[in-house]
Amino acid sequence: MEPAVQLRGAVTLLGRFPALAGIDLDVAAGEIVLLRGPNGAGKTTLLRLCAGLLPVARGTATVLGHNLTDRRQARSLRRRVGLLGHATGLYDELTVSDNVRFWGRAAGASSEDIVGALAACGLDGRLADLAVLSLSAGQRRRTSLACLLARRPELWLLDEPHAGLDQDGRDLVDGLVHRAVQAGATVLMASHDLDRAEALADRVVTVVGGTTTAGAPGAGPTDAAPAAGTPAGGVALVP
Amino acid sequence: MEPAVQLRGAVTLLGRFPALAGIDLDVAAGEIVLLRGPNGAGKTTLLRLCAGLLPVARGTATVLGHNLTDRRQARSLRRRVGLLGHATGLYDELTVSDNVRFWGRAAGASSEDIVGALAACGLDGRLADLAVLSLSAGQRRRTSLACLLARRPELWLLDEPHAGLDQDGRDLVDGLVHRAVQAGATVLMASHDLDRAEALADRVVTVVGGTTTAGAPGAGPTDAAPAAGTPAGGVALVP
Amino acid sequence: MFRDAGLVAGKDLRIELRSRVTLQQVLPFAVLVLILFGVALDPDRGILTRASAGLFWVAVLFCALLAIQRAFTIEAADGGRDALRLSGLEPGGIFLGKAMAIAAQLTAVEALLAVGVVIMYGTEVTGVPLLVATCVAATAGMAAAGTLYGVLAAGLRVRETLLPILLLPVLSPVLIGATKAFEAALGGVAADGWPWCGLLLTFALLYLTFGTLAFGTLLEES
Amino acid sequence: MFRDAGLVAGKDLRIELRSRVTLQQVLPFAVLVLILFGVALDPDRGILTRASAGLFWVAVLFCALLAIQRAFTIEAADGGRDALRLSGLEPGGIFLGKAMAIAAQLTAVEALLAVGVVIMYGTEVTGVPLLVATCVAATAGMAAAGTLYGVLAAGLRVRETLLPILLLPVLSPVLIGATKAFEAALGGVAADGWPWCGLLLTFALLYLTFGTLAFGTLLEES
Amino acid sequence: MSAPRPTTGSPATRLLGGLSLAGLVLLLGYALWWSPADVVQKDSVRIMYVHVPTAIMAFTACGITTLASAMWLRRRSEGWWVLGGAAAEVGIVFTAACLVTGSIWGRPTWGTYWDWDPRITSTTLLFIMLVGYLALRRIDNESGNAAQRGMRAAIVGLLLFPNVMIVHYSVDWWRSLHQTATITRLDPSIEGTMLFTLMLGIAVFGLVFAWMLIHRFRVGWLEERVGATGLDAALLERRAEAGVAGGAR
Ligand code: HEM
Ligand SMILES: Nc1ncnc2c1ncn2[C@@H]1O[C@H](COP(=O)(O)OP(=O)(O)OP(=O)(O)O)[C@@H](O)[C@H]1O
Ligand SMILES: Nc1ncnc2c1ncn2[C@@H]1O[C@H](COP(=O)(O)OP(=O)(O)OP(=O)(O)O)[C@@H](O)[C@H]1O
Ligand SMILES: [Mg+2]
Ligand SMILES: [Mg+2]
Repeated sequence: MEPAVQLRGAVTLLGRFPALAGIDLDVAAGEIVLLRGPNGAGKTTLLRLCAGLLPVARGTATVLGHNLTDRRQARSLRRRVGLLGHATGLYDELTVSDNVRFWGRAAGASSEDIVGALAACGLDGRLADLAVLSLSAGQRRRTSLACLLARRPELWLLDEPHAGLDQDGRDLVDGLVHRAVQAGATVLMASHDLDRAEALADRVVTVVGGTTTAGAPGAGPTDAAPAAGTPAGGVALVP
Repeated sequence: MEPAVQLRGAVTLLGRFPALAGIDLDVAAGEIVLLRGPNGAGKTTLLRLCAGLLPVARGTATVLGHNLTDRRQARSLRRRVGLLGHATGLYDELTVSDNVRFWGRAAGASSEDIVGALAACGLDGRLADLAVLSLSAGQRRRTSLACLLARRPELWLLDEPHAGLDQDGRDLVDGLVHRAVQAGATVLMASHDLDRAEALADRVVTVVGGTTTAGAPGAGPTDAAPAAGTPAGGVALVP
Repeated sequence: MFRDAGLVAGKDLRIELRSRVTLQQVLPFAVLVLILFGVALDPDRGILTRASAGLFWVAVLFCALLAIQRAFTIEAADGGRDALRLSGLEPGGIFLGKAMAIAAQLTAVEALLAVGVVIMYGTEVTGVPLLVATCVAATAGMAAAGTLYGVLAAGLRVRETLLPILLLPVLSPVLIGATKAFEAALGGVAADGWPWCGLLLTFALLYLTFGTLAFGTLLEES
Repeated sequence: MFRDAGLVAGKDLRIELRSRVTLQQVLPFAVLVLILFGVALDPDRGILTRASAGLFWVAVLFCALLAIQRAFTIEAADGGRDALRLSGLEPGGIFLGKAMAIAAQLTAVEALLAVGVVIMYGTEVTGVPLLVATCVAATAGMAAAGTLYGVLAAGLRVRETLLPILLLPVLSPVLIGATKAFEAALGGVAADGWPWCGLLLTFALLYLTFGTLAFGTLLEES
Repeated sequence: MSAPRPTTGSPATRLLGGLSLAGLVLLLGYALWWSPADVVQKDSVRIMYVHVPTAIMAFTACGITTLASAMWLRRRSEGWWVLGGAAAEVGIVFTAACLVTGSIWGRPTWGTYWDWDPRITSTTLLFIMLVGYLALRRIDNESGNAAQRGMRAAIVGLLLFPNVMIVHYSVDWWRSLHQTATITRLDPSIEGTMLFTLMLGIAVFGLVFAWMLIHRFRVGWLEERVGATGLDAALLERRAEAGVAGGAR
């Protein structure tokens, strides 16, 4: 079975800055992989790259069988992935349900999916008809989670999925992730909330200075690499 | 010694919605108090109220001796508090150091304070001259933390201070908070990252549905109240 | 593609319904511009009546600028661009959808301005068919070109200021054509006006096709 | 207070330095507006020359709109408003600072537009002292009123569209006064112009004082 | 800058530069002395020998920009990107020159610096389009990078020439409906020395244009190279962060 994500010495530039300076990463289909690393390491950039939103300046990147060095393939990949990022991409004026409906429909979701997604994220009831701009931070987060859920992506890219959520919000995320994986999806997430994230993940990859290998570049997959200078090592947890 | 924060049945409306529906809260000077509670409970609103940014619809609110029901006093309070919120209030076009300098100067900080704040938040070196718009989430967070630090506020209002920060970023926050308290400041923070936050705090207050008492409003201070509907109880930890 | 267009247009119009921006702000602005011209071009000189066609279209142009800016402020809201690119909507559909929404609002603006011009500048209306045809063609052209350049400027934090200088030169032919056609119609010699109307139509078709094709490439860039 | 004003003005001008918005976008827009008028008001009728005073000020007005919008887009960036309210800067200082920055940019715009009008509309310049005095007074007035209303619109996500209809009516006296003064100066009877210039001055002083005092209250309305 | 010598010159360009210099001198001679004054316009006609060529070069430039943008959209190769920018920058200079010489010429000829002549109007609009294009390009240069950058600028560049044409003809048509008497055009069939001088002017300014374009192109190219060679260094530096990992540095 082909790997969901396969990066080899992938380099991505933001401006002139190589935010990703040679990433080697393999994620098998159905796997849950956690990206960890210091601020500015390149986790968000890596996730956006895997979503086909950023060009590959050097090296190779294959996601769900799409070769990202080819713009056309990158574009066709996008509708198959779901990205939960720092920015939500919600329309402030519209209500929670309107937002979820719009983004869901855009990806061809059925009404049931949409209603289901709203319910699953605890957004039915009062909140459903509230304009997004009046939501609390966590409620916004739940809304974009619902949008992602409604799209039923094959590859989940979660940027700090637990951030801003309360306790059962976090349990909710874990539950959704597990269910998605059972349904055949693959999950790649970045988080600083290590206890929870590591518990959730099958495997931990450490990103530092835009590389998956602490220090020397391009030294093959580094899933069990020593997590240079980060408290708990990036050991591979196999549940 | 007067309490830093004293709320009695405080009610605040966002639009028509009573985001705060009767808050009773006492924070002694030099104390570190943690607000916890589900999403949408009203934590952020409460912090903004304590910053003098929101009007008190009912009840009384006294912060650092300023009676917030009086607009003029509320306004004069503001320069004495520092708020680290969901939104950063940074100028994207300006560099990190320009931002910290501007907000620091605005509050009458000396150049040493500003340089010190930058260094303390690990923003010297490359990052200092980077435009804010090109920062990573955590780096932004660090920048607004530096702005707050440069202002040397007497009351620190921290909304999810650990969110988005890496491990030593979080240690950094804890260190800054402790030092601030030693310097005589008071800290009121809201967080979902309970393990860390509870370890940092002297006392935990649970906010649910806009009240500090789960259920009936205005039932006196509830510092040791049962944390209705939240996983781990809001027990009072006294270090 | 047209399904996507409908989806996007519907979304934009729903947002308009909730925020009432066009209704409560763009339309009053239109009237204001007319008044400003009235104030600036001392009425006694009868300039207003004679130049009403031109003034009408300048006013429309400025309102269009406002409407287009608004249409892309919506999208520029945080991460909206990435969201659109991931959405799975066909770029062509997005383009048509937003263009339709903008056109709808412009039509309202033009209707109001027309009434305003007649009332305030005392213009007699003649050659209605030409007038209507011109409005339709011009609106389509402005909406198409506006959407194209709007998305160019969207996401930049200098949107408000960059859009005008990108868009206005491009729209100047529309201004010329529409003004000429209107003058012909109001001057009673509609025959002179139709060729201008044709120019407008070709302009509109040109930008509609180009936009539908090129929009994907545009969205792709981040 | 003036220290704060300097701080804020300096910050705004530094941002302008980095983004070059006025230089690369507002100024070309000014020229563009002149051309649009030229295109819309058929030049041969000599309307342009006769109405150049009015057109000049309408153009300035639109550019001012752009500049003010830009000045508050900067502040509206996320949470900027709360930050300002907590900053400890004196509201009066913030007001003066931003007004100063805006005035500086408007002056550049007016200089360019003046040259443009002279060249394109073939206006002969007479009564320079009155012209200059008018520009100074009008600029101060626009900057003051603009800052005042700009902060009202800032932070609202409908800024682009709301600001114009808040601001333009307020500025219409400036438009009238300045136009009249210019016509007088260009018409060669400067004497008729000075009273208008006086009106502008009072307008400016009025808004400057009011703004300095009321800005605090305005920052409140979030 | 990683250029061997701090110059973008080369034998070829120096030859070109020399030629255009010599040509300018020759043109000066013809324009100011050897060519006769015009019956209608007297000596003021001599500006034409600068004015008309600059105008033509301005249009050539924006044609090149459009071509380069199109090619860049297809090939995504740096060269085209740089060329587009270089042509636009040189073009804006020539457009300005055309505007200035034109209006200077207008003074004696039309008695005004400006006339709503179609070519004038459209040239000015062209000028602003170029400003917009360059502004956008600057933004893209900041926010973008070799691969993703310039989509906006490229599209605007692609539309540049078509737009100029549309504008030009609509303006032309607009004015020609009732041609103004103020403009007393030389009858196009100017002959003899004048025609030769005009042609010479066009040729010479063609050389100058090419010379400027090449140099601007090379500067742009070197900047690109700096970016590219800088990349390896930047990569190492970035990876080095891993060593001192931890802080946001
Ligand atoms: C599109 C760019 C332009 C082109 C291709 C162009 C071309 C020409 C040519 C070929 C002539 C001499 C032959 C003739 O009179 O027909 C001419 C004359 C003239 N042009 Fe231009 N021109 C351009 C722009 C301008 C501009 C921007 C101005 C003034 C601001 C201007 C002012 C004049 C004047 C004053 C004359 C001489 C008077 C006359 O011959 O009628 N031109 N132009
Ligand atoms: N234009 C630029 N110039 C220089 N550096 C840049 C530029 N744009 C981005 N960067 C750097 O690229 C990195 C982006 O990293 P990214 O946002 O992926 O970090 P991250 O791992 O998500 O960090 P966090 O944990 O804080 O979210 C940051 O270090 C940022 O400083
Ligand atoms: N205009 C409005 N109408 C209705 N409800 C509103 C309105 N504005 C805000 N609210 C509600 O007020 C509450 C605001 O709470 P607040 O942002 O303080 O939550 P919080 O405790 O910070 O939550 P989080 O942990 O997610 O940050 C939310 O429940 C929100 O839904
Ligand atoms: Mg990140
Ligand atoms: Mg909150």
